[in-house]
Amino acid sequence: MSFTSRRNLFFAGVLGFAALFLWGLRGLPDFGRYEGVYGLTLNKVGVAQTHATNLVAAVAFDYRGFDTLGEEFILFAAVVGVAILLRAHRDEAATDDAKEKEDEGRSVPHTSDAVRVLGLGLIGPTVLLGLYVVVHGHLTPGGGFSGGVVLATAALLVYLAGEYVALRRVSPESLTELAESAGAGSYAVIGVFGLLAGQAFLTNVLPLGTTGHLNSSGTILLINLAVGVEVAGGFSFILAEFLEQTLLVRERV
Amino acid sequence: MELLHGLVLVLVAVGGTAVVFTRDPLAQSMVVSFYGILLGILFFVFRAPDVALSQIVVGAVALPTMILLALAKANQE
Amino acid sequence: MTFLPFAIAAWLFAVGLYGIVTSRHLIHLVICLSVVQSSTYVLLLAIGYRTGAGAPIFAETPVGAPVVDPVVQALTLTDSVVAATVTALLLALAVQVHKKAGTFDPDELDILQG
Amino acid sequence: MRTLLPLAVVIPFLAAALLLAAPQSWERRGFDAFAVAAAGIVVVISSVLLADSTRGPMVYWFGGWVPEDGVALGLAFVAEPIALTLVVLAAFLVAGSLVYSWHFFDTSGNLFHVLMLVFLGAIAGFCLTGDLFSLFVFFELMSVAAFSLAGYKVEEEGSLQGALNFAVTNSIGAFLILSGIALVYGRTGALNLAQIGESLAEAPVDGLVITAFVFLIAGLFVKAAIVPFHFWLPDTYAAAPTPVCVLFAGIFNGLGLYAIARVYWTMFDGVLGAELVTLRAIMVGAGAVTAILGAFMCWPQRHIKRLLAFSTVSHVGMYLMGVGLFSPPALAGAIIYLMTDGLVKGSLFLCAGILLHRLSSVDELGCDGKGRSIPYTGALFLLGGLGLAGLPPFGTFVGRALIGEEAARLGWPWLTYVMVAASVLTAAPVLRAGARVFWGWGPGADYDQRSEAEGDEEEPETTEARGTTPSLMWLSAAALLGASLAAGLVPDLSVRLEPAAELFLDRRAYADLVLRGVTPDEVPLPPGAPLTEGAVTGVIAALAAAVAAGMGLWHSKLPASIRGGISRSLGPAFRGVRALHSGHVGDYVAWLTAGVAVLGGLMAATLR
Repeated sequence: MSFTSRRNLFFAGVLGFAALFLWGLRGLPDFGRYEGVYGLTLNKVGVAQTHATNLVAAVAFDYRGFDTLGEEFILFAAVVGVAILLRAHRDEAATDDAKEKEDEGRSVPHTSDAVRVLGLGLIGPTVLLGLYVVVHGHLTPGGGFSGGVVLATAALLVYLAGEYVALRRVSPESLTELAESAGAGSYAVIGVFGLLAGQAFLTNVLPLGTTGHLNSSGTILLINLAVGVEVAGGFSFILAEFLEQTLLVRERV
Repeated sequence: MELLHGLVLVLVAVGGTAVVFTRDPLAQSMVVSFYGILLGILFFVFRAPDVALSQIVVGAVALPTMILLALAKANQE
Repeated sequence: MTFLPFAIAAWLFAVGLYGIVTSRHLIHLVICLSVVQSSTYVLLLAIGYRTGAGAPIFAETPVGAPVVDPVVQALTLTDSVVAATVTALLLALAVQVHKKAGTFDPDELDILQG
Repeated sequence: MRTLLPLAVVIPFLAAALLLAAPQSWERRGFDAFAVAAAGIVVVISSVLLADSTRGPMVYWFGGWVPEDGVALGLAFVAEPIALTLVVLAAFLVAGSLVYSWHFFDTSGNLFHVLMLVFLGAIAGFCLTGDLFSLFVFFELMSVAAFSLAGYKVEEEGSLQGALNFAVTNSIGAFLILSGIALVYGRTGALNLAQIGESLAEAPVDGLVITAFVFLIAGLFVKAAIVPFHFWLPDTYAAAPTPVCVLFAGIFNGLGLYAIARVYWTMFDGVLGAELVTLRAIMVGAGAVTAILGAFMCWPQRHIKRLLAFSTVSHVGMYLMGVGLFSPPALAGAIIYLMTDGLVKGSLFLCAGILLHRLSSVDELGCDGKGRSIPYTGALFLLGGLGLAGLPPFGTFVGRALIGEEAARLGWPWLTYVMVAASVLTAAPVLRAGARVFWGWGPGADYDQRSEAEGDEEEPETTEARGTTPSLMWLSAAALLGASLAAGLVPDLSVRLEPAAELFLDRRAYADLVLRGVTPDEVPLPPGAPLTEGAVTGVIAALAAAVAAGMGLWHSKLPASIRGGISRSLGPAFRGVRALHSGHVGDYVAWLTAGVAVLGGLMAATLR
């Protein structure tokens, strides 16, 4: 189809689509007046049942923990997909000029000293922040998902500081890959705890501890850690793979 | 419905539109980062600090970075 | 006015689709896809919002105080992070297509006709 | 028994995680054996569960969160025969394609196996879940694993573009589903299917219900590849690695339709049930259009995998007719058809893979007569073509006959003709290609003057010596075909699934089971009736397909008047429809948007 006919088809379609969508949205309760029974019930019983003060974490990692396991594996599959696409690419390029192989010969983009110092200085606090966000996920906003990404940005900072070779040393692919599979795998293993205790899969069988304390909420805390490991591993793996791509090109120019 | 809600919502709508109409991907990666922050603010005023936090780290940092890296590859070929 | 958040979710969905349909650059297209996705988050969180209620975090809020719906937040929280990796997958695909076809323009990718 | 249920998902997941962590120094055979073993375990588990579920369905609450006062706090798996049948089929196909890929090319070590296992786990979760959002999560997971698998051949431009079109359209489908879920959650405050159904049934139909229904259906139509949401499918399947095609054509699309049936019968039957006749017309209409258009597109294809891809589109349309008749025998027929036809198509894809292995091409004209050296593969391929036509005792004829009989009972006897026509039109080009490639029949060159580049030399997928066919390759093709034949020989196959289908369609019994733990009354197995008419139809269809294939082969021998008439009357239509399949992702998304609008318009006009 030509650009114009495609756009015209789309305009005709999207008018109907928007009308339908808006018609459907009008059936929702007014903004701010929501009284869904699921959420209201959990608001009442959630903290008492799970000993987690962050109810969102309780929902994500306990009540609906199996969903989140599925989400974890979406991340897992996407990262494996990126690996397939970009790794093969790199192998190909590496054979193109077999001479300048491997890390050492790879030129590192020049970075100014100020950026280097800033980047290096930020690494420590970023790692700490990431860890803090991960381990307090059952108490306050955060948790393995956002904390994991923060940890992955620490790896990015290493690169920004111009220390790409260092990045390879700090998080070589095998390690990030291992973190990824360990994170996803241990989530499933935590679920098996329930089976071993003669209960349903993903039952929170560990001692729940005192609400509000760091060591509380049983498996929610552990799952948060597993998710943190997987997300950090997955994101740094993706970033490293993309970096590898650009570096390869740079070196060939 | 507070005024703050309306304001942030309109900003998000404008931001999303700007992302779409920024046809150059390099510029778009900057706009999308800004859009990520706007969404984070919106989620914060929607009383969803968890989502806001992850939206900001993902939308404003991780996603634009990935776009830049993908483009870096293309531009240099 | 109480309809505004929902209308904006619909707008984001539609405008993102427009971007995809008219896109001349695969990376631009992938980013437009993430705009469509953000529409679903705005919609879910807007649905779960309750006027005057707090966040569903009981670290300081006493149990029993009115809070917004925690379920939509749990759904969005996990999905938003995971979706970023799916976007990375799409970007990697786009980069590979570019490498093989030498272009990011969908109009010039024509080997799959008929 | 109870404990086995989550394991159908957890075992492939854990196996995938372990495989990824396994050192690359492992022998390649280690990965192969490990993955096949994991898939085999799922075959066993799901078969045991299936046998058990025929004695009564079972509900499993993750985390031990049983519902309180009819409010589900956690997530449930619902084990009933139809879902478990699909899990068994998926596990069998995954195991089969992993065996086939024993000799498959090897660029990334274990990653292929990892994704196949994740894909299997996702299918199991998708089939078994009783929760709307989980359905979405496992839909996404299945799709993401599928995008990666589709783009696995990174050296091929077609494969990459196909994967990209696939990923973009299916992601939009997922967002439609998620928006639909949001609407439903806004109305009902529930995510459990049974609970949503009870809540929706309390109020009359309105815009929200219709929009949510349309969004969910449209999203699932994208996955199932119903016209006009189907454009991504041929692009993807024509270029995806062969073992992956087996899964795609064998089960992936069918699952979209399964989910439509699930979603309708648990959630919407209470509120939309009064308008069932209208809904039936819309669904069957969409199915018929898909069946005909897909079949129409088969004929001009010379790339054999693309030909098989379009036949998949056509057959999905036929499954949709079965699902869309909204009655137990038709649903049972659809499931039987989906299984037996999926097995045949899987086998055909594997034969195409062998062709690619031996001849480095799957171009019908380019391979003219070159397949004479592999007669066994040829025999399998041609038999598969007859299976597509529904020749007894292939199980395909049973599924088609059940759907046809039920349609006639509901006042649509013409549906049988549509299905037979589509079967003939999809089987004929397969037979034509098979006879030309494996037997060298027909004059090759003047058949078609178009010198298209499509289907020329392709990257082989295998690393072994090209002069022989590894026995595991054609054995797995034979196993799939044999399974489809054997299914047709199961006594009273036509009624076996009927009690399960009755249960599947009973919204109240489902809600009682899930929310209140009430086990439904057992539905007795109805007496089996011979499908004589369906068998005769199957023979006629196979004959017609053979005749049509002959006409395709010796096209030039036909009288000029007939040839001219055909090309004048059908030529422009062929060209027009082919031109729509442009490979342009923007086009596809424009069609998708228009499709949602049309579907929404139809439903809004009739269901209100």
